[in-house]
Amino acid sequence: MPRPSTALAKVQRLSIDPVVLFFLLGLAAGLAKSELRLPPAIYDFVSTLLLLSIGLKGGIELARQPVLALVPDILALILLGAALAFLAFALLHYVARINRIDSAAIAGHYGSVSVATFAVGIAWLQSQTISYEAEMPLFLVMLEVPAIVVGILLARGMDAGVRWGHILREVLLGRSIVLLVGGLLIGWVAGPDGVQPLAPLYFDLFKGILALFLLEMGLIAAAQLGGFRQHGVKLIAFALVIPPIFGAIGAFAGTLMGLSVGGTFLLATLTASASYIAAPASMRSALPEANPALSLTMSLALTFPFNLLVGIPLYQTMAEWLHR
Amino acid sequence: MPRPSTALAKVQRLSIDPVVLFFLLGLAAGLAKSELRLPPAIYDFVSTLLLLSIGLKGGIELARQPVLALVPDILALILLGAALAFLAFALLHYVARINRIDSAAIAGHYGSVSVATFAVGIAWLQSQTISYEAEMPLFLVMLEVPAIVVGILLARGMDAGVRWGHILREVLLGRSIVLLVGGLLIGWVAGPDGVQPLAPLYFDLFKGILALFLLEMGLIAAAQLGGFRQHGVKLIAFALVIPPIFGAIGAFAGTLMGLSVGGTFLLATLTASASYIAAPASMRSALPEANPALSLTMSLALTFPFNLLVGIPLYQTMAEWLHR
Amino acid sequence: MPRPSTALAKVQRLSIDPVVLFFLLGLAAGLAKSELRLPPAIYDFVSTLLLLSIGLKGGIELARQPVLALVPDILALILLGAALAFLAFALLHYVARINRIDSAAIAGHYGSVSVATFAVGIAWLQSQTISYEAEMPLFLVMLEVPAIVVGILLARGMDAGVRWGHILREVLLGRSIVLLVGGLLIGWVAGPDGVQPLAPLYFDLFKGILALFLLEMGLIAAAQLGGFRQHGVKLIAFALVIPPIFGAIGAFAGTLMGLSVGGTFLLATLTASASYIAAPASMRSALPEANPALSLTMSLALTFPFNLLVGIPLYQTMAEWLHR
Amino acid sequence: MTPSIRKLVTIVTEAQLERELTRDLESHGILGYTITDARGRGAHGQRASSWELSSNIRIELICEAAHAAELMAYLQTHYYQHYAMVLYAQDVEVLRPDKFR
Amino acid sequence: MTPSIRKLVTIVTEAQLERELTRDLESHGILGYTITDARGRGAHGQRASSWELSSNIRIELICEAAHAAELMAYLQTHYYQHYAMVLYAQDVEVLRPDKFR
Amino acid sequence: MTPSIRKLVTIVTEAQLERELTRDLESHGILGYTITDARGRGAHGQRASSWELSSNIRIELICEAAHAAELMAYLQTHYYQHYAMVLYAQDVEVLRPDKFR
Ligand SMILES: Nc1ncnc2c1ncn2[C@@H]1O[C@H](COP(=O)(O)O)[C@@H](O)[C@H]1O
Ligand SMILES: Nc1ncnc2c1ncn2[C@@H]1O[C@H](COP(=O)(O)O)[C@@H](O)[C@H]1O
Ligand SMILES: Nc1ncnc2c1ncn2[C@@H]1O[C@H](COP(=O)(O)O)[C@@H](O)[C@H]1O
Ligand code: NA
Ligand code: NA
Ligand code: NA
Repeated sequence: MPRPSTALAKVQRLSIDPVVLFFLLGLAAGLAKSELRLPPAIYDFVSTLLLLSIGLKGGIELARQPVLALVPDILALILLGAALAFLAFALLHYVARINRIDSAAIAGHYGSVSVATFAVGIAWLQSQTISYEAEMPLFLVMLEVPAIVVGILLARGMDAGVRWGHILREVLLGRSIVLLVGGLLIGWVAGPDGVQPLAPLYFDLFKGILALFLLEMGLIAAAQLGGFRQHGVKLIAFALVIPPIFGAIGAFAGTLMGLSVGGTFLLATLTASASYIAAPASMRSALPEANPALSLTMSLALTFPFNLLVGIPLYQTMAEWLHR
Repeated sequence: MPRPSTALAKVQRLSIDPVVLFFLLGLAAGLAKSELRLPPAIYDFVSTLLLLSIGLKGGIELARQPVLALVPDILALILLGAALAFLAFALLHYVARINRIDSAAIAGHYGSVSVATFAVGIAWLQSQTISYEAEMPLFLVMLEVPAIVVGILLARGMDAGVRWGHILREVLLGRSIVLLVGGLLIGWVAGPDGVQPLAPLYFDLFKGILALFLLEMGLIAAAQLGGFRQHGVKLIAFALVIPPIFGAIGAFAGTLMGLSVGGTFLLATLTASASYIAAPASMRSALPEANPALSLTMSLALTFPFNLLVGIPLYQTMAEWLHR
Repeated sequence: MPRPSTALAKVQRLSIDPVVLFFLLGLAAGLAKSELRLPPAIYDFVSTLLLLSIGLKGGIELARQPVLALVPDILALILLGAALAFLAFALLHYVARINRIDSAAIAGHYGSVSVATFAVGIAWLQSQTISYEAEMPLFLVMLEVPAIVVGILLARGMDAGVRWGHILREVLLGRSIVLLVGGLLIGWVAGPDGVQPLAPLYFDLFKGILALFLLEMGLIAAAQLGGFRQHGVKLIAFALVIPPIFGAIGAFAGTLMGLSVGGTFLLATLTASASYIAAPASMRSALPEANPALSLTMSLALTFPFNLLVGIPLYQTMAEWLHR
Repeated sequence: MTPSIRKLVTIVTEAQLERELTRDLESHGILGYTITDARGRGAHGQRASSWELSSNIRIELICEAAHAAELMAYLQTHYYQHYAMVLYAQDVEVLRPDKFR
Repeated sequence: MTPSIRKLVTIVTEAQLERELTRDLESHGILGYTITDARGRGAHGQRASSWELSSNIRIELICEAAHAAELMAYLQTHYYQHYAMVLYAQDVEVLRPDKFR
Repeated sequence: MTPSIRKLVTIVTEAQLERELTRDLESHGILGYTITDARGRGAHGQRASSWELSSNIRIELICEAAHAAELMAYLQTHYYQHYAMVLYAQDVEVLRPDKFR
């Protein structure tokens, strides 16, 4: 393990990962009201490639190991996701005194995870050639759903009016989970050799595509930043303070689960991230009276950039420290 | 030549080509009514790349040989396409007793060919490193048109009202033929060295792009499957029985024409496939009273998956058997 | 330096660069009224990749050298762009007797530059493995703006009504400059090693993506050719005679500035090219009474193809001749 | 062929409501509608990104006036309060009135 | 500047008819129209895929009432029976009536 | 809930005017509008390429009749002469008239 000062040096050297610079370019262009705007079809194309890439990569690794052995980890992650949502709710509702519905909706976002942050975490590990557990993409899927369910439960209680079947169906059949799980299954069935001919598109281009995706995320985040004025200082603080806390919890959980440094780092990155696709869509249909601008601005315009710029190097330091 | 049992083993091992798994993913997502939907622009982008790839690949090979020598083969293929359309019509109208107009329209689809099936056939050969004749993409173009003309003739007779000039113009200037023939010509003029710098996009990414395309085809096929109820059992049977028959005819013709195993296999794959781009568009404007749902459901939702899952390994066995 | 006859031989051998063939394919398809049409999202995707590629490539080279040393060159280029606009205006207004407003608008287009022509120039050098100065993409940006300002000045004089702040903001925050300069900055900050993982998308695919872009440019140019009838012979002549003249001026300037053969060639290619993105957009908002069909048809449907087919080999000969 | 009069109802709302809303329309007996992608601005701010969560759709449907009134009342009750939505109706002339109920 | 009244005709139909239909419009003397891409549902089922063969376009054109009636009759005769098509007309106020014949 | 009447103004114009035009709308107190991408043909020829400089947008906005008249007059003065633009207005029934001023 490198000594803290070395780790710090590494942080400074690496924190200018070029994919993050694309995010900053998008953010700057958006804030400067540049005419730059990428059409929705490009967003769909690029995110489809990323989700399939992550899924395939995980799948071909899963093909190398017994999958049943993962069941305990998966159960642990479901509990972790739910627990993080409860914790977020408690902080928002009882400490920050935000109303119940908005607290519950935001808690669902922060207990859930962001695929884009995960992708940047993977790119980060790749550029340092640090390896990580094959099952991480599967873990991502497992962490995505429970917090959303907890968020809705916290708002509605056991209210008979909640169409659980409908809501779960929408989440599980949403674009991102279908592509991630589809990629996982294909990679798993086809195995490393079968996926080999697909590598030029799905693996070699990964970082370039991620850069383009982050450019778009920067533009989208800039558009969300307009919503700031309506936010109290409390919510802004929450969006910046929660990531390191949840990241530490994730790093701790990863170490307990026996993950490697790379896996621990990725789990921390996941827990520290906030959903901006699955959670908003579900909350919008299950808790329409929650204010979507609050949670979107927080997760996209604050937590996401925070994780990119500050969080990711920090979670690596945490993971390395815990694995000393 | 491998013994039948070896061929069978190969079939089982290979029939899980990952690109086919992408088709199944799209089909499953579509049938499960997942929110996954790829915007039209992605379909256009991906199919443009595929068509140009196939054309370029053929073109650089054509550059290596005297083109005039192909004239007899081309004439033979024009006859073959027309003959298959007549045969399909006879089966549909006289055996299955489908009305004249619909029989003629469907016959036009089945005498013509599907580029996507051809692309999967090429990927299939590539993964076994079996070579094939350079002129196959040219043959594809030659097989595309005659059956459409025969289909219209069978419906309309020598009716003066048919705007032949207009119809032929629309087919020949359709997206797919322009891109295929354009790619062929560019590859032919530029030659292997000239096309070399384009290889990373058009050749290395070929299978990855094909996978994405098949994901979309799966979604589209799932949407077509809704049309099933209006189909008689007769048409469903036709869509599943014709491919192996036409495939066998194609394999036989390829062997007579002196093609290699790879070329024979590709010709069988072509004859066994049914058009779902050029033919539907032409029939829609020349025979508007034909029911487009019939032929589209048959070619897209039945024949296409049949060929991907069952046909392609079968046609390879046929080709190998005929070349013993 | 090769003797003229050798240079000519080289011209003939190379002038069938396959990317140019894609332009001709698009042009032919458009003129034949083919159904081929690429959706706007593809145009945006492909041009985004190209602009980022050019920017990144320049940026990583800039990272290797002191940037301050470029200040004199940059000032020289600003003067050059302005001077070319004045010269074009003089020819159009006083020689060809075109009205003041249209002369000024067209002068703005021809003093400014075309990124697509520049990209073809880069591809042209790559295929001959001729190197060029890293700062060329920066020079491109510097040449883009001054002529537009001069064009507006020539039409409006020092009229208080011109919203200069607004116009400059629109040009500088336009899509193409944001992506080019953004790419430059990212490449500069990240350096060659940082950009390395992005190479498969932004560098290896460059020529393939350029081919696709030129296919679209061909389709767009074909659509513009319809505007021909309204043009006098004078404007057509101008569109074909100016490029070699301005190219010679650029080659001369490049040689004076001490650029290499490759850099001189690229500067000639830039000065010979006419803007069809930044200039039309700016002229449309600053000089709405100028006829946009005139300048667009000239720059897109005449000057652009002229440069691709005739100009580029010619400017190379000029650059080589001047560097004897 | 004298044209008959029907109501054209236009709904501009959040793109992510598409599936739910079309199911609702169908369960209200609306058998035909046309959807286009849109962007815009309104009380809920700018809705114009490359991103489904903040883009709009525009749904048009033609039906009988009474049916339209009922549908608009339903949409207003169920969606207005919590979603970005604009709703308006017009008379249009159609040639085959039986097609639009 | 009192506005004049013209007819706005809207056609929703199969995307692949675009070329043929615009040629038809032009040969009927229609010199202006606006097209948007659309998807939808109607008597011919769901038309909403990423695929030209099952997607729609929406054409709008403004012209004089008599011209509109003639055009609608023509479209009905030539396309209604075999193609997915919906057609309706409305009065609109325009400022430069001479632009819309 | 008896519906009130407001004006629906539709503007079809060059895509590159989007930013300028929406700024203009906002400075005229128009707080809501809907934009779709379009292509078309008119006095300025075919505007239908994959290219922003020759494609169109279609802007719809609902407001009070007086406001609409004033806006249309402004647009006509400022844009008609030099830009491809078509403008028309219709009455529409809305449920929450206070939303559309
Ligand atoms: N006055 C208006 N005229 C036309 N479209 C509007 C108007 N107000 C709102 N819209 C559209 O309806 C969407 C939702 O409106 P709102 O609920 O007011 O945010 C906006 O994003 C616009 O696309
Ligand atoms: N009642 C309706 N209101 C609005 N649009 C309709 C209606 N019925 C059909 N359409 C549109 O017109 C297209 C063709 O309709 P149809 O011929 O009924 O299948 C559909 O795909 C819809 O986009
Ligand atoms: N009569 C019309 N009906 C509907 N749209 C039109 C009409 N005339 C023009 N347009 C649209 O308005 C745009 C600009 O029109 P123009 O200024 O006449 O070139 C065209 O590109 C069309 O999209
Ligand atoms: Na989280
Ligand atoms: Na066939
Ligand atoms: Na120039």
